[in-house]
Amino acid sequence: MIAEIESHQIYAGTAGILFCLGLAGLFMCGHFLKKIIATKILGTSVFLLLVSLANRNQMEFADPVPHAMVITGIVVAVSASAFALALARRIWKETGRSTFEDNP
Amino acid sequence: MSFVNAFTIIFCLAGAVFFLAGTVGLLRFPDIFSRLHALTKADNLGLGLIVIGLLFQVDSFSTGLKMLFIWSLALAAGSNACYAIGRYAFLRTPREKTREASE
Amino acid sequence: MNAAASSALLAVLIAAPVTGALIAFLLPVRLRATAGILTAAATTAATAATAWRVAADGAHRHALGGWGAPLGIDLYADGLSCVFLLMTGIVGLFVSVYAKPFFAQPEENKGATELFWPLWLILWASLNGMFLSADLFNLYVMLEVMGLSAVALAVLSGRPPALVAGLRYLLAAIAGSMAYLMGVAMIYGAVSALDLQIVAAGIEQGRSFRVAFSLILVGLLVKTAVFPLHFWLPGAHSTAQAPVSAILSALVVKASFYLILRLWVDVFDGSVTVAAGQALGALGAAAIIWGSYQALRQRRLKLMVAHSTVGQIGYMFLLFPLITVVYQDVAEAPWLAHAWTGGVYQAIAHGFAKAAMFLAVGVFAMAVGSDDRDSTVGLVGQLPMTTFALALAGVSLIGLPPSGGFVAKWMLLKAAFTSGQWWWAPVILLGSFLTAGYVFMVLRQAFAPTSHKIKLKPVPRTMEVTALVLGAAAIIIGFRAEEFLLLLDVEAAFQEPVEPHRANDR
Amino acid sequence: MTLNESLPLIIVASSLVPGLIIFFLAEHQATARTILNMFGAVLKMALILAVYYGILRGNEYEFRYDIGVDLEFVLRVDLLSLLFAILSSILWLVTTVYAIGYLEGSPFRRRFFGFFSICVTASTGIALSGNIVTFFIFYEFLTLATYPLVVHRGTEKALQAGRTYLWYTIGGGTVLFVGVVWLFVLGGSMEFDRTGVLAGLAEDHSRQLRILFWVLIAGLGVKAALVPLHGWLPIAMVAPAPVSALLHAVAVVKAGAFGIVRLVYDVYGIELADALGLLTPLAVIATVTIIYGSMRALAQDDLKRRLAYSTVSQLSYIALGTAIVGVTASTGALAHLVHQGVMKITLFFCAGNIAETLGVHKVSELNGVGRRMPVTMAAFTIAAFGMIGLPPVAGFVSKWYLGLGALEVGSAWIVAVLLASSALNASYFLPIVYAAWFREPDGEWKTYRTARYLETPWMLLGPTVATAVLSLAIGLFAVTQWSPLEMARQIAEELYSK
Amino acid sequence: MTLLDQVFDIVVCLLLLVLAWRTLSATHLYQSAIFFIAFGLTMALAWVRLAAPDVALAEAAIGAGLLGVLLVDSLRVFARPPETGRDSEPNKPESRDNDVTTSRRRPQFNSAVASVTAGAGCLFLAYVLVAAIHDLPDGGGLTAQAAENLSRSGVEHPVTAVLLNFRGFDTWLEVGVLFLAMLGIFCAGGLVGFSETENPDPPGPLLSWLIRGLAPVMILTAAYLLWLGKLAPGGAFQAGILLAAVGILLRLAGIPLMDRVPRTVIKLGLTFGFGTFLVFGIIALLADKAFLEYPSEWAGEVILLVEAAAAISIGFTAFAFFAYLNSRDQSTGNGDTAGQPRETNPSQ
Repeated sequence: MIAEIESHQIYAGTAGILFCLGLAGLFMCGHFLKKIIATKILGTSVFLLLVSLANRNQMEFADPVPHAMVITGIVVAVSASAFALALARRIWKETGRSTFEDNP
Repeated sequence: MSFVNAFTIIFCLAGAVFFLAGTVGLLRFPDIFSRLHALTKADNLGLGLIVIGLLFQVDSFSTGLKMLFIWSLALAAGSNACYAIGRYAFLRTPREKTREASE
Repeated sequence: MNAAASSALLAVLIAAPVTGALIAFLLPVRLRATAGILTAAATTAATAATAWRVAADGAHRHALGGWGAPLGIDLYADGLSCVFLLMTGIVGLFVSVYAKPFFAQPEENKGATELFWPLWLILWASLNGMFLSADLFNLYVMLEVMGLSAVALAVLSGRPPALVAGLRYLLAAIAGSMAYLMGVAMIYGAVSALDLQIVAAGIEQGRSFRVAFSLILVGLLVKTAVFPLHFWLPGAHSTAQAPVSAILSALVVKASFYLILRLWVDVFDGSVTVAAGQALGALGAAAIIWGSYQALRQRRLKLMVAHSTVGQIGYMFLLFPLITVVYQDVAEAPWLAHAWTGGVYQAIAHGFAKAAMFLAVGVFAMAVGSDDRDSTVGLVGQLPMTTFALALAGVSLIGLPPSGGFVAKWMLLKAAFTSGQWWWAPVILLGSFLTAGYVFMVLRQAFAPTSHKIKLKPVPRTMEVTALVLGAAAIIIGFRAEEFLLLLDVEAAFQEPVEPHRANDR
Repeated sequence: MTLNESLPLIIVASSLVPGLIIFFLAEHQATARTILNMFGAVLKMALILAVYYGILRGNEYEFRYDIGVDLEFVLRVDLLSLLFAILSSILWLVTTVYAIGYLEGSPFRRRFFGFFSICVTASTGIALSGNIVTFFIFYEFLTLATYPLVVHRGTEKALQAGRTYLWYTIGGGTVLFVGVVWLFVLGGSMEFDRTGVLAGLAEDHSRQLRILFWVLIAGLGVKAALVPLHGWLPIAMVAPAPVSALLHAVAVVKAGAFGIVRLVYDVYGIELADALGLLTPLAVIATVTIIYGSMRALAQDDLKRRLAYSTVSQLSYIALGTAIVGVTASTGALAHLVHQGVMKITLFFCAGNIAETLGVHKVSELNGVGRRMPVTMAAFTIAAFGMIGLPPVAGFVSKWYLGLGALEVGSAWIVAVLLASSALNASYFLPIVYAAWFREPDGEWKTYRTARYLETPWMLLGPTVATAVLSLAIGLFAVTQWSPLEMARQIAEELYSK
Repeated sequence: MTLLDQVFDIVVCLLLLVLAWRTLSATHLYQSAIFFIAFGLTMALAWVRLAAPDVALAEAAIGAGLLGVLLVDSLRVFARPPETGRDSEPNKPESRDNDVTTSRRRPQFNSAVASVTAGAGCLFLAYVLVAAIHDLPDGGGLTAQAAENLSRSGVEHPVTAVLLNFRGFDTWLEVGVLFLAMLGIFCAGGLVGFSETENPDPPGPLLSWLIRGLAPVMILTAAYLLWLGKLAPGGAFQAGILLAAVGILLRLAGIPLMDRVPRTVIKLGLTFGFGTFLVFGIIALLADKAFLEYPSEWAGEVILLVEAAAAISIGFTAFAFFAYLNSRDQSTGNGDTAGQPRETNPSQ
């Protein structure tokens, strides 16, 4: 039974679940840091899907385009998270707020 | 089953046992210092055994060198991390607790 | 100019602002403004040249890096993108002219405002990239560049409310792009191509394609701040400084609208259903009502104008239900031309009007010190030009003739009637009625003469003039829509039928 | 662009350009402002007369400009547009003189005169507009231009009046917007000189055309002050006298009435309107407005509010006239368009004079004012007689023709309405006249504005006398070739011959 | 697909899901940071299983490494409450954006109902998504086109060819995003500048000895990775982050590095990679070629040059991320740093 599930299908499925987990985390968690982590998980899930769909048919080498896209995506996602982190730290230092709700 | 494969399996199994010991130590030991102790010692040795075990499977000499180089890096990093955490924990714990721990 | 040179223009549109940004970043602070304005002028000139070439001999395509479509990335400019490029050019140039004296004022110069020019020029480059790029993943990177630079600009002043609103905007932007990228990943997995035309050819009917497209759509809706997903816009646009909020409201929001329009018509026209069109229209209608109603209730001018943006975006989305109908060929649905031009014209007119309004409110806030609604009493005496600019922008937003807004609303209404979807007409009218409410509320304050003459801080004249020119632009495009329509028709996407697959049951 | 093509544009621009220049003049440059205004007014009148002469000799004046997909900005001169254009240009000249005198030394005159000339541009534009789109553009433009004038004084009451004025006019404008678009969808760009278009659609769209007619009437009714939509007119009286004189007696209100005339005669065509049975309900609404306006005028103690309500009722004569099928009735209605304008502006000038010189606003305080200001009260009396419909003054002529037209078509109840309204006019005008001439003044008059020999500065008295003489002259020389009645008859004949 | 592979894959996937869940639901911030780093490393493992070594390198270096360091460093900030002395208590009227819609928040309906509905929503979305992914038709990928153009791209390794030649425009923008993020951090940080590290206790002798010994080795490895990019997984990004790691370790060992670097060098360092790409692009345009089109005969050399520039710039920017955030924050009050003496203002 297990034999015929391809490895890429496992990872693609995990990517889907991770995406929803990240989305839920983004809306449910209050703290800024957690929201930033949630966005990074969201990103990672998308890249996981990209690469897992790519290696469905192995020719002499895996499809390089998704790999390039994912590397670019990771760097972009990390830069955005770093910027969000800087903002969150500054908000904490200025106003002591660590969530979007008004009561800190 | 050629001699080389058997040799690799034995060493890898030994390595795995040491890793297991390290993890059990991590779970069972009472305070931070003993856990650090268990982890760094056991895991480094376990890694060494696995690396030696795999040396025979390797196809080119340079890959072998690289694996040894990785092992030495892991050793340096592991011990340093253990030292840093230990020092941090030591500076934080109040005076009498350390005396009581050292008796 | 031969074909190669004119197609190179497309790359210049992105390279020029970035070069300007880097030079501005490396220059000492006092030279940055002049460098910035020069780059702005150059970019606008390049935009005009591109529009001229496209109008003259059809769409242009520029293969980046010399590689073809499937592997490399293409820049593609047709009528629709040229129209949005022109708007970005014109509004961008005048906002740059406005920004130079604005940031020279001491109290506006707090925080990291000397980074305004590099950030603004990179944002401009990413806007041009959004309108030109014909590659799904490249559009994602452009979206991120645009989002990051927009948030950086929004938090320029460093004030806590701006920081909090900026973070909320950033997280929303990231979430939106990730949803978009998820959709793109699924599309690439299925069609293994990223170029819009190849993807359009490879799309077939199927549930997974529809899921992919709805993910892309939701992602972009978050970035366009349509009604339920607009929570981040009012805070970000109102706490930003005047030229920045003008850029955000007039240009940044339009880029993701343009992308939705491009994908809806060019790429996913096969898997788009009439119900989806009506749903988008309903979202637009809700946005109109909610945004305009909220704008009426705000105490602070900038918040009011920001909420008005949420409202006006709703108008643009009325375009989708009108063009997504089951029909065979263009002749059978004559109203397509109207709907199409109306929606795009609304975006352009709103761009000019909203930029003028934010710049005018910026002048008020700088002169009076606070942008509270009651503090602008009797300003027409001392700041006639700015009040006039606000009035012109207001007229265009409401859609009174002879403004651009009027032509847009006229065409949307006409399309609504001829296509039999009459239920959009009351929404359009209620929207312009509410808009009239808050525009005249501000004007009434400005016109009400007060006994005491409040001492105003002197405001540099160029700021008032730029606001007035943008306001006048919103009115002038109401007079001459002919050329605009000719430009829009180049490779107009609505020529070939947008027929969602008939059997809606699948 | 031949001369014939550009003339209508120059006529509209002749008041727009001075207006815009005035905005950029400084507040203290009063003389420059006056010269500009005068030059603009004289130029406009001269041009209109030249065009009138040209029309009589039969050449065409049309300016066409393409805005968008099917939006066309068309200015065309025909006899009907000339009638309204002449009226607004003459009265603009007179009112400018009056306003210069009236606002002597008051603040914000630059803003006043700027928006004043833009309003006149809008009303001229409405007169000369060639199709429904241009008409709508100028119609909305008029709303924008009049708002600053209504709130000119800046008092809380003025602002309040401004807000109500806005809600009514913007509301009306939006409803008209729907109607215009709907009309556009049905009949394409409704050029005013080709009226048969809608007739073709009558068979299958009759229900739609009926609804559309009432939507358009609702849109136009706000400005034409038909009963349920007239609320803004009395409140807007808080504006300075020249504003209420020109705008609320001539420009804004007439725009609405002119709109209804265009709608019935040129857009729908009188036969189609009659066939669809739209005319009788229109007549009923007009009658209700006439009676209601007069009743309310009776109860008003404030002179300007009484005049406002009388405007509400007098205006509906025009609507009533258009609702009666027949050359004489149409002539009566079109003539009343001019007559009512001239007479009403005289009354508002008189009210302005009294308020400005004696500071008297209430009707009850008017006892014996005739002795103090004989010339103004003489003008008031002439205009009042005209309103009531006594023979020598213009009002009588139009009411006479309306009555005749009603009899021709056999609806006697309209004659009864005319008689009743004349009686009501008498009941609210004659007491003023009587009190002014035959009552003793109760106490000394406080004078605010004096002039060496005249009762008030010549700038105020001159225009009042001029318009009074004009309304008398129109009444006396109605039969001659140059009178508005003659023009009205030519338009009516042309209408029914089409 | 042997049984063992599948079991391993399933274990890795389950581990990923559990780690993600624990990161988000951890009560204490410190726990979620550590779980996040663990999640990053497991992710790297997953990339290896999916035969994507480049991505594994990038994920481990940038995803788990750089972001992990920034996260742990941020914990230090969030652990300490902001000095109340500052005049920025949250309810100052000016600082509260009195936007009528957000200030009157809906009363927090009890979290149980919220989490249940959200959970149900997510489950449904997960089901729809997984089902949609499951029956995605197989597109076959662009491997064929990449293979036939590889010879003309000047490098042997396909991923580097795509990254730097076929889709060079994306990579240029990506280096731009890094530069942009740095500008953003300057904006958020209030533009004070780089100063010595804020670490409370001085580093021990062992740590500084190790780092001094390791630094040259790491720089060498970075260069090796950069060179390797032509023929095997490696390249600009991984090498760049390694350089950044050297900087971060030195800074942790008490050598702040940044405040001795003059401001113009900092600005040049930040724009070097982004600028070089641009310069080559413009040269191509002037030579009547497409933007970022390398001359085919010596495309390899140009790519290496551009990649080296990008690596240095990425390393510098990533290190600047950490150095700027880690530097003692002299900005007082709410962002009115204009009053601050701007001795080392990075972007003057």
